[in-house]
Amino acid sequence: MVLVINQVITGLMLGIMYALIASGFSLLFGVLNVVQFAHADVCFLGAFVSMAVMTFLSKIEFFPTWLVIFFTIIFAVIITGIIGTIIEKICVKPFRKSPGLIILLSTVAVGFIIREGIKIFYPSGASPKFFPLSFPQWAFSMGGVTIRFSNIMIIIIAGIIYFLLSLFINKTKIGLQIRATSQNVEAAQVLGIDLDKIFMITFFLASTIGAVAGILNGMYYNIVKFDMGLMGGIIGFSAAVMGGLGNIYGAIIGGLILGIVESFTMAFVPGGSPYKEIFAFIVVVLFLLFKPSGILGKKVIEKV
Amino acid sequence: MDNPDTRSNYSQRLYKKIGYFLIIIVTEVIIFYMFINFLSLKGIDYKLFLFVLPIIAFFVLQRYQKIINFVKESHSQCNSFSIIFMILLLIFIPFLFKDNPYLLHICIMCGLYLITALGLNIQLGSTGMVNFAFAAFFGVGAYTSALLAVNFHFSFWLGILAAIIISALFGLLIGSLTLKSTGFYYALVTMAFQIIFHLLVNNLRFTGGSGGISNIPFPTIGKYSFSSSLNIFGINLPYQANYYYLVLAIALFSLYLAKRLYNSRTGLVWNAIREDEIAAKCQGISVNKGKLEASAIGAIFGGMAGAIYAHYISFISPESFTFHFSVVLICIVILGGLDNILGVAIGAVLLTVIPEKIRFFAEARMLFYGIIIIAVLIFKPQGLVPERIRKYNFLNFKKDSI
Amino acid sequence: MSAYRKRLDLWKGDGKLHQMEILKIEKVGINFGGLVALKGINFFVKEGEIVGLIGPNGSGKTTFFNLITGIYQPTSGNMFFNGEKITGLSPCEINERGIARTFQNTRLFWSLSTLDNVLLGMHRWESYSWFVSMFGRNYTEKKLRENIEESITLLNYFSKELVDKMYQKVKDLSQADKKRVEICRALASRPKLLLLDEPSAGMNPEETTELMDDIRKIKIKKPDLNIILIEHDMRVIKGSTQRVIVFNHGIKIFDGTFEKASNNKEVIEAYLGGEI
Amino acid sequence: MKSIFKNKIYLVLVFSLILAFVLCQTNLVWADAKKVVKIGFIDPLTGPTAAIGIGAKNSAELAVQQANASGEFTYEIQLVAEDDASDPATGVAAALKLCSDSDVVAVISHFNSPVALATVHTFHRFGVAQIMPSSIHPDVTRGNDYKEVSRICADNIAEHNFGVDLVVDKLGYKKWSSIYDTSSYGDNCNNNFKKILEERGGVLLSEDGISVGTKDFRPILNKIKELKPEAIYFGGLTTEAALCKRQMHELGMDDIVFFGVTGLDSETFNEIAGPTAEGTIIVGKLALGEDSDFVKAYKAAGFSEPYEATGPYAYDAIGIILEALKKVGPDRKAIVDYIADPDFEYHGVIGLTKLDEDGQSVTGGLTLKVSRNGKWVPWSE
Repeated sequence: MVLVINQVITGLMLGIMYALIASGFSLLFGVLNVVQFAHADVCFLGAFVSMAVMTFLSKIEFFPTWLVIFFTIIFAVIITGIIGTIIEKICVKPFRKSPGLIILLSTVAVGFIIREGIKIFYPSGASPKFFPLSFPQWAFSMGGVTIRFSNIMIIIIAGIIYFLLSLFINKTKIGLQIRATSQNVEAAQVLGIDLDKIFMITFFLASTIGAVAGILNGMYYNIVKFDMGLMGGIIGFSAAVMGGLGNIYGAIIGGLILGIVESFTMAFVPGGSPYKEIFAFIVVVLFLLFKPSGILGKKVIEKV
Repeated sequence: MDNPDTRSNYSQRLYKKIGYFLIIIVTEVIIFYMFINFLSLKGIDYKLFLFVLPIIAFFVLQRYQKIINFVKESHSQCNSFSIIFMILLLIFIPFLFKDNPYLLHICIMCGLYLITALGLNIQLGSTGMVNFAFAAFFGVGAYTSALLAVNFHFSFWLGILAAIIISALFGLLIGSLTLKSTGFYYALVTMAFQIIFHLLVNNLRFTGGSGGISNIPFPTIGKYSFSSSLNIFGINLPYQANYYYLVLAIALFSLYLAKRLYNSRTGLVWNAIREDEIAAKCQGISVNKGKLEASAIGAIFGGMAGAIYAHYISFISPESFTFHFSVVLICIVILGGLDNILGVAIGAVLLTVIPEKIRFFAEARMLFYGIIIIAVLIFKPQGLVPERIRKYNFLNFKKDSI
Repeated sequence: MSAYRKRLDLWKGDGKLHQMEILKIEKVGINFGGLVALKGINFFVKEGEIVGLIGPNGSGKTTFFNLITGIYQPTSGNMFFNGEKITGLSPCEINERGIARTFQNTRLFWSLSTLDNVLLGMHRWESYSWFVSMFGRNYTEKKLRENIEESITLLNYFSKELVDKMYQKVKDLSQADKKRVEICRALASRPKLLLLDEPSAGMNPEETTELMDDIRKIKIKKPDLNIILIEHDMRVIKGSTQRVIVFNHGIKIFDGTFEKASNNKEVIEAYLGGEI
Repeated sequence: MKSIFKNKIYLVLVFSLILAFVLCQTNLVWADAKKVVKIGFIDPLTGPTAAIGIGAKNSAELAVQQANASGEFTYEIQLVAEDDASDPATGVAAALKLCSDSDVVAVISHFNSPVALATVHTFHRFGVAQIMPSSIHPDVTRGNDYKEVSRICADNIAEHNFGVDLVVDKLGYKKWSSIYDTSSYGDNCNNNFKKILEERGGVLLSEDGISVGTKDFRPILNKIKELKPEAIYFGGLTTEAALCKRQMHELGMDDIVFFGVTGLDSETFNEIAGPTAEGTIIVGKLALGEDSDFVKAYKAAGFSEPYEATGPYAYDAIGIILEALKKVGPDRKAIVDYIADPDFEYHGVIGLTKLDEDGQSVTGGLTLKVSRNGKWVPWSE
């Protein structure tokens, strides 16, 4: 039993990482009706950006450490958001009118460019990078169940992010416009909503959430590598699909399910740990076969 | 055609025909010569002129449509001659490269990529299914024939047959699991399959794990082994020449089959599915059948190429069948031109040769592919050779029938 | 094949009744989620008829077509075509039984040529297999040649110009030509029942007149073809249909001749503000 | 037809073609001042293990630079570095490319065993001497009877024998759990370790394969914790091992000994694992002191990347070839014969290199190391 609870905790952490990535996918899909396959790469780019910023700030030796960490996170998140909007400008906007296939391919290609770009241009980017930030190592245990400070912090941070996100979407004017656009693009356009602006803001928003996900990932696992975005993207997208593409709460549920499936596979299936992704994907394929609209997604009636 | 009996007409046609032949010979020799020199290029040297000049000439000629049209006309009028002449030139390649097996190796890889890309083109180009699992199809073929050859001592020829069957079944499996998923969902499922395939062959015992399968036997015909050097007219060709001719034959046959499929109802149905599934259904087209066919036939091409690859390299490991390879194949099809067989051929040759030539820049190979995809999508979404309208003039139907 | 045989049997067995009613709809309804789109539609088409289907926007006309062609499945009721139950069949199977349609916002195979579009329409008569396509060159080409000749004949029904444009991408055709090609494609499957969904949408008055001529021409060439026509242009309805059905809010409110319809109080109310 | 010939542009085309032809046929040789002898080098310069490949390449380059500077050779020696991207097919292509170049007299190659397994046939076919400084799979040298192929580092079996001597026989840890990555390297490690451990009377409580790139070991470690082993064996590479060790600390498993072989031998391990690395025991490649000639020279040469564990081996591999060049001259066959000679011996950075009849080094320079204060320190009793 203790083992199960411990596994649930580790699965939950993994699940939150997936959920954060999946939320970006869902947000982008909801508003733009496109899948940004490079989204997970943007997330891990966030981690790399924060590493670069941190190196830069520590070199200046002007700020105290806690301020360096604070600035690092703020800058990294903003820079990643800007990179997200640049991607939108170059690789999504020109193809908005083309068939979905084109955007799909172009974003996959962007993913490649980001990944390989980090590998080539980041100093010795090919090897795994030790992430300089990490949570304090406090922990308390109750009858074998260990709960660490990092676990609690991750849950709190994820909660704050989702709270802020829902506040932004539900309470602000831009949030209202985003919701309108996700309901019906044409109608939104008729109502005088500046689509370009909305798309840009959405990309910025999704990328910033992604950056936080990337940084949390780095802090929790202590390592980032240029090609983590590949698997992260596929699993993140799977989680979004499972939850119902376009629904952020669905993305959370999907992410948590996949995280727990993976950690349980590693622990309880004999010799199963190399196959953990396979189990996750089997869950996804089953979902696509029997409930293509996902857990919380609405069934789309195709207009003929 | 209308008035064939006058003598002057006859001689005029003869001259015209000779003109066509000359043009065909000249253009094909130029292309061939460029290709050969590009292959043997070492770094940046004077031979680059050879590319710059004809390419400039080509762009200048663009302004003189008459010449272009005449060249096009001669190729379409004397279609079979132009194909036969090209084949003759291709047969000649091993003699040119007999001291340099590496270049021959590149040519073989061109052929294999071409066959594989033709298979992908059926799915991506004709049917509009963005398949990210094509490396897995390739891998299934390679693993099937390799495992049969190593464990059960199947001959290469039986192995390739088995590879075709198994990869077709694999294609059907993936096809039937993805029937309901379109667009992004299809892409996702195929990505998942690609990764599942890689994880499976990487971890299962019988596939040799990540160590792969080594010492895959060479194909033999009777007592003649493909690993011995080929002797034609007293000229000793390196052992790669055997594979070269094998791959050439199969690639040509694949091109022929792809062309037949394209020009038949099967190809039309695939296009209909790509354009509009609902309209296709309402015309009585079975979308599911079409998709399954595309999956299976595409997989056959991939599996066939994979089987040859396994026996040629004589070693396979999961590393050769990753997501990256799938993206390279997609890049080939997009660069060449979706649903255009000539385009795919050009794309395959270019994207095999160029990365070999920029090996010193090898670290950026995947970056290069990514940039190519984006650049092509932005600047030339149709690819190098755009998709063409099917013309059925060769069928000689009556146009005025009412 | 068995379906075809069954159909023949039906014809033999009790031909008279079914000869009268080629399409019969019984209490068909559909709702999307909570929204009732169509409710309790009863309806029939007799052999050789052209029926107009009118009604204000959102009254469920196109949904009705989607039901007949199997794109949506009805939540209640039954549909019979040629005496055979077609409820629950897939669009593809329904087309095989002889129903073809056009779409409100033209749905052609955009990047294919006119000829290819019509060739694809012919699909239900052509048995094809990938194996024959690959290896049976002579057979494929013979079949293709026959099909092309038939397509040209079809295109010629409309105009000679369409034949000249047969190697053009349909994307590049004029709006009227697109509609024509779509009708051609539907006709190519040699249907018993043709469903035309606003064929005059996006056409100017002259083109609309031409369209009416075209429909008449088709009717002359193929006398046993039945047509259901959704239209907003009352001239077309008046000029080419024998009977009019009126939908409003997903309910059938009228069934009769056009003259009667134009005097019916309920119909006028439904169209309040619109000319009739 | 006629109008075509009237066009000036046609003349331009013909002219350009003729020019191209002429240019191509004329032998425009920009003569080389000095004869060049090339030594091939193939390693992963890209991909997951690029760091190691680059370290080895730098070291090889250093050796070549020193040779050229020494003035002992009448010709210039060049290092031709090719990338195999850890991919066998790419490796074969690179090998073919080098073998086809008649100036290449010998090749140093391959960190990844799968690639090495794939290319040995090529080198054999062309009769080019291949010296492997770093691959580890026993079959590379022992699988075929190719005299062209030789390896100057210890193979996997030797490493495990060496390590198990200490941890099982001397320190007396009998209850083990094994975590290994499912690459061919990890798989081999696990198999060899298991075999040797059982020969010496140890028990393996659990075996867990993980894929390369795994970053969360907590599920497995949670499970292993329940089994209460005395020690954990890790068959894999640095990054995963370091993460595993780090997470062991988080789960309060500091009392369990962590043991690995040469795959872990990189300072990256200590960097990632941080203070938690303390006490890890590994069988390492030879440890060079900061004051050794090689390290000094490497630093002086100003390479930005560390030389990694394989650097000295690559340096020595080049050294062997240079030695052969001095003795028998730049001839492929003569070099092969020179290295395959049973009396062949070479004293280099890694100490004495002596090859058995398979071309496998019998010495190989192994050292036991333990992590102390964020550094690998040679084990002392």
